[in-house]
Amino acid sequence: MPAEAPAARQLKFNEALHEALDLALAADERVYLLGLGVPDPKGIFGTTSGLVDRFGSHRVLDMPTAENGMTGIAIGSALVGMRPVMVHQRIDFATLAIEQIVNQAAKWRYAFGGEHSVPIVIRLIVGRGWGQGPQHSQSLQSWFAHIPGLKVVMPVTPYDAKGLMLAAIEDDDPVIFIEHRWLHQLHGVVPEGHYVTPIGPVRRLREGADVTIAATSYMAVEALRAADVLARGGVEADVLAVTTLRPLDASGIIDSVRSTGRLVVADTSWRSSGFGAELVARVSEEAHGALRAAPRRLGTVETPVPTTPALAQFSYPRVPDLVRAVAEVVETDAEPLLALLDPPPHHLDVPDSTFTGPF
Amino acid sequence: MPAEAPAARQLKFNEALHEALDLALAADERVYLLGLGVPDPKGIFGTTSGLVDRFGSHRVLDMPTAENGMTGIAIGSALVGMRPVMVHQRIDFATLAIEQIVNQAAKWRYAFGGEHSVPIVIRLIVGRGWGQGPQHSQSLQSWFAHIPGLKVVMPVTPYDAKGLMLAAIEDDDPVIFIEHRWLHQLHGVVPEGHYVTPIGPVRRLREGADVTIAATSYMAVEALRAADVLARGGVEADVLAVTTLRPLDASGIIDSVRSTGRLVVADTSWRSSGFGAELVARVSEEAHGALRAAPRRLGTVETPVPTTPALAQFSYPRVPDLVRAVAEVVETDAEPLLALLDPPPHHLDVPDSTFTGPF
Amino acid sequence: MTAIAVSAVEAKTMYRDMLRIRLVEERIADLYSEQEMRCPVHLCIGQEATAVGVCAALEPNDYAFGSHRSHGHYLAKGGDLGRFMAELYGKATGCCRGKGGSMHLIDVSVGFLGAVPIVGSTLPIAVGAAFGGTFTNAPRVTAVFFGEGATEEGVFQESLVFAALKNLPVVFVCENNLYSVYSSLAVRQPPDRDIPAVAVANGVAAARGDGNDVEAVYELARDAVATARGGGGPTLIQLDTYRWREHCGPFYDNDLGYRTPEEFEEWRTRCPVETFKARLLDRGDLQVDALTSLTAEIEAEIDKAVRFAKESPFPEPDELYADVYAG
Amino acid sequence: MTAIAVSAVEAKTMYRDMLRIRLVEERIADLYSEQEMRCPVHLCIGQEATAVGVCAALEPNDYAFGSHRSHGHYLAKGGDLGRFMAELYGKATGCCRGKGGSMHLIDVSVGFLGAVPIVGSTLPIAVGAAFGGTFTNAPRVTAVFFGEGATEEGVFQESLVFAALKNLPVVFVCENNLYSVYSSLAVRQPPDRDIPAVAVANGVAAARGDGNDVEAVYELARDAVATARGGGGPTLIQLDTYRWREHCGPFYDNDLGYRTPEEFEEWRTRCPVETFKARLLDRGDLQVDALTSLTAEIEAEIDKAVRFAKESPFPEPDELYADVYAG
Ligand SMILES: Cc1ncc(C[n+]2csc(CCOP(=O)(O)OP(=O)(O)O)c2C)c(N)n1
Ligand SMILES: Cc1ncc(C[n+]2csc(CCOP(=O)(O)OP(=O)(O)O)c2C)c(N)n1
Ligand SMILES: [Mg+2]
Ligand SMILES: [Mg+2]
Repeated sequence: MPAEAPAARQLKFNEALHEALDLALAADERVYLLGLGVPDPKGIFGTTSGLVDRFGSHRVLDMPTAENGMTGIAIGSALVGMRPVMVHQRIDFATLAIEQIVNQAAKWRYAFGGEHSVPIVIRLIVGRGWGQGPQHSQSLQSWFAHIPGLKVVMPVTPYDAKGLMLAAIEDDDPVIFIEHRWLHQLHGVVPEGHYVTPIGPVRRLREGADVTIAATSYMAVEALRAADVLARGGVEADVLAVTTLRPLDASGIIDSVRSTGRLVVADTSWRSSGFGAELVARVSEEAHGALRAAPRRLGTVETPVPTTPALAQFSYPRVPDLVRAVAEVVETDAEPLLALLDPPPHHLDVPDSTFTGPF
Repeated sequence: MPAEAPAARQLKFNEALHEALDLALAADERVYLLGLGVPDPKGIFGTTSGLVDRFGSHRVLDMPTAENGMTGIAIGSALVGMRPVMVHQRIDFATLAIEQIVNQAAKWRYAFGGEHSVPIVIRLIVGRGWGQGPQHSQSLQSWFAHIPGLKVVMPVTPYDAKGLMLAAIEDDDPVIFIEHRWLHQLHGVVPEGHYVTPIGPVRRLREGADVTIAATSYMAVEALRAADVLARGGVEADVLAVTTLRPLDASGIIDSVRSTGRLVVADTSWRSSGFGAELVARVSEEAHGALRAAPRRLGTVETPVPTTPALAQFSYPRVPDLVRAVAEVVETDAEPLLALLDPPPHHLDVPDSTFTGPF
Repeated sequence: MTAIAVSAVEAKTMYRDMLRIRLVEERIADLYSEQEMRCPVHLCIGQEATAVGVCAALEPNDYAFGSHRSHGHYLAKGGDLGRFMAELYGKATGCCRGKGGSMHLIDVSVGFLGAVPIVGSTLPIAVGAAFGGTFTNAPRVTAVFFGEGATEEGVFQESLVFAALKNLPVVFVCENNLYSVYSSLAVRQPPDRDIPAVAVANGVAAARGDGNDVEAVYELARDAVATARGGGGPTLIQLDTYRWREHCGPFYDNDLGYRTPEEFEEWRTRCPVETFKARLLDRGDLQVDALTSLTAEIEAEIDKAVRFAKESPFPEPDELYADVYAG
Repeated sequence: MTAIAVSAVEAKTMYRDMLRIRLVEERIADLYSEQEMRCPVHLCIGQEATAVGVCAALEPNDYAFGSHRSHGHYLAKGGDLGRFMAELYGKATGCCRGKGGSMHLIDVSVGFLGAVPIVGSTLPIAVGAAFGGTFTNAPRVTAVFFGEGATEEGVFQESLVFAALKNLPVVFVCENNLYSVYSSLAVRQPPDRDIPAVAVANGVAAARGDGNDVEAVYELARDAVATARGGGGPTLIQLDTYRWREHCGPFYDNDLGYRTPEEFEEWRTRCPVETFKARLLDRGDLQVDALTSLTAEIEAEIDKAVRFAKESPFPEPDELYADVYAG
């Protein structure tokens, strides 16, 4: 991680992505952006706003609603030297494009003995809240993380949003870049100009000696909130964001567990056969001896996410759930820790009160 | 499991499936079969042969090469009371149908507050060997096992092929029924007439006190072979076939691990973010204290499966790999156990010597 | 095509149904800022004629399927208004018990079998419902509503081909409102693409009409439904129309600049509700003095539905776990 | 369409190329039972004219993509025969270093950018290669070969629409051999489906011709290629033809009964290689006494390729891990 600028500039996550895309388009004429709404006035939650004016509609492109075909088209263009950055406003829409992503993009290089690589970035956005409901809220990272030939990243901080986007675009392999809708508005320090966050290592967001919390995407934000409370209660959490899911470099987690002896994993998707299982399994295989308590896994409740906030509020693990899980693995009473919590916001279906729907 | 018939009748796995389909078609006029080649002369590896003559082409149907649309069509027919049994000759082709399977079939009942269920069976066949190559050999059970609303089964024995098929057809929910191409020719006892294997519990294939081997699909066959050798070396393996992957009833595995203290998991797919991770994670969470050694996970090598047998032979875990893994978890020397192995067959890209290609 | 044969009563009903949809949508728009309907809404203001004209041609036990923009389809098919409103408010009394929201609507009792927000996905499901019907003795007609954007999905062709192959009683209703979100047809489809011709080339009969003229819609639909019911197979009808409000949400969005004020104004003068009202008044099928009470009646019905929705309880927490599986 | 203008030299080359493909495929059939080519093979015997006629119209640095049945396409585009044979034998010297087998063929040096066995999947990839070309100053023509079965996949329409939308230099080559595996067109497509009309309705020009007449194919392809190269956009050509051997594997499969002996015999009399030979002899473009040496020359080339394949080493075990990622 390069040293931060002295007068640390703050950007939102979506602004950081915008800056990365802007830099990449300016630096490399092979880069182009593709997706439903990319050049439209809303600009993919602000991440592509105005880029069409700067780079033209041949490089900042809308497309037909034809996810599978358009993915193939992006792949084909990559075979002849382009570097497409494609986006789907919900991961759920990309279920139409699985054939091209998983059979073609992921395997092209291998199947053809290394003749061609497929340098494509596919941005997939995870929806949450405000009645996204069953078909606009999935978080299918475990699927992509299962497939050799794909790289899968899920940035947490604005810093990494920019750094990993630049790394993904410069990478010669297909990179699945998963963004959580609730991260887009969060602030963080983002240096100006070009830098990359290497695809690979986990990112330590907070240091602590008592318990390892390994989390993906928005759950890392919740983990930081939980860690604050835990610290006030005397429990120091080592908060690790797993920002590269494939190829997974678990060494950071394993090292942490070797020192804390305790593990809580928090993922943005369902537990069963989810990415959290991989983290628990890796630690269990490689650091069984170091684990002083059974590890715990948090994820969304094992149902489709309902639309009504009255139920959806229970779908997602929150700070209290993390606190409880940590209490369990550090073998302490959860109640005093939970007593330290601020009262929850009235509405749990929005990231913050500035969010007033509809999307 | 009902008592076996006294003069135990043997059938092949594909014959057992055929019998189940035949019985279901005869018993319930809402059942129909759908898929590329279902009524053709090869009859989906013999599993549907001749059924068109008995039940007519309106109930034993071919279809256009349009996997996504045809899945939607099957779903729509289920909404109005039919019970389609769809088949894709390779799981890889079903990647085109993920949208309908995962967004629609899996969520219809929930999203609409229980108004309708979607009683559909989707058979997916896993290819292996004889140059199936990168796009005809995937085994994506972990994807489906991740999705609430789906049930996922992978029978191992002919007995369960029939019993689980009948259970799946009679089930009111969408069931993903995954068949391994290398199981189709294996024999086993299959009672005549109607019976079901309940969706849920793991199936104990062999009892043993020293180590738990939990395996899916064809890997359970390899596990039995390994267990034979291990027994000759004095290591008794408890071999459990995980035939229902979702909803996962891990109690059988956990009970076994509580008594053996050792776990080896073997799955037909890649390890990373695979179904094996779920098994290890579940045991680790629920029986951490019982585990006397780090668990081990076997799966296919983390590459697409190459076509040439010269390389594909190394893609899959085999008996020696299982023996080595068991030796590790029971903390014994592998060499004496490996010495007990028969020499491997000359060709490792076919299930047995009767298999002469091309598919 | 036979001559228009809509009785005064039928015409008045169609007018009423359109007005009702309009007023419901406007009420939603008014109430949305209260932030109690916490789900995305895709209003169909400006497009009422398509839903009403098509559903008028269907029998009550015929089937219909919708998409993300299906308030009108649901209501025109006879879906319960109270349960609809309650669904938007996320209540236990909603048509999906709160689990679906605006983007998942269903009323099985009137044959409205479902609307879902993945573009194009009800196309094959509708064809499948029609196909399922062929196994019984009582095949019904199935209509499926979708936007012109949905015709870009490959599953559109897949659905056409199978419907034609099996000669199924399906009416494909393509509402061409020129936009997919903020994207004009020009950036999505080649200028010479002709959706009815795509249908015909794939084996499905097709026609095109003015989607803002409810009688024209009715006529096309009636013929298509008659063909389907008579064993003549599927038909696609393309209905040209226009969405007035923003793609998703309660407001106008002409300030965004993705469409011109002229275009918008032109379509607004072609308001399906107002133009039909004028025609009916002209014909004498409707009397001016009946209008106030008609509106009042509908507003009262909407008041009641909103009250029902607001007063209904939220689902109990353990409902979260219900209905993932049937068993 | 302009008159046929194939010189005697060109004609002889096309004949030679067809004969070469035929003899290669027959050799594979002969050798397959040795069980050393351990991968599925989909032979194109009977369909040689489509590959040769189209590729004759392409420049060497134009692009082509194929499918599961692409031995002919690869060879007609100029793909290396030795590396092809070695690929079927799973050898390190194969065009995919053994990792692809018969169903994955590539020879980038002659613009054959790839064939894959998922039906329809190279359609959009080919369109994408053409699209990628528009970013540079040297756009090339891209041809993509696919069966009539592939036109049932939704991605077919998606590919047409984008090619038309961006006016891309693509030639869609649909080889209609009447069957998909053992399934006749009748169980897959409605009788009045018209594939060229589907293309046209989606904005792509189209034509149809005799896929067993290499000159007819050449002519259609030449016009399509010229249109594409001249900025006139994409064309689909449907070529009617017939597969002689089993869907997958070396044998005949008429015993299975999924097609009639009469149909088979009729198509066999329309052998693309034999009929063209007769025509050339007739015209005097080819001399009878040249035939034996032509065949001998090709057989010698094939002998050499087979020898190369058989003698080549298998890839080293650690090749298993190579090329999953570029970096
Ligand atoms: C498969 C898929 N892709 C993208 C979207 C995002 N989306 C929601 S509505 C919509 C517009 C579709 O346009 P059209 O079918 O014309 O319907 P309209 O909104 O105009 O009524 C889009 C692209 C989606 N819901 N599903
Ligand atoms: C998506 C997908 N579905 C099914 C298959 C199985 N399959 C392999 S070849 C083939 C036949 C396709 O027919 P067509 O496109 O006409 O090509 P032909 O074999 O006649 O040359 C099928 C269905 C596949 N490979 N991919
Ligand atoms: Mg539209
Ligand atoms: Mg064919």
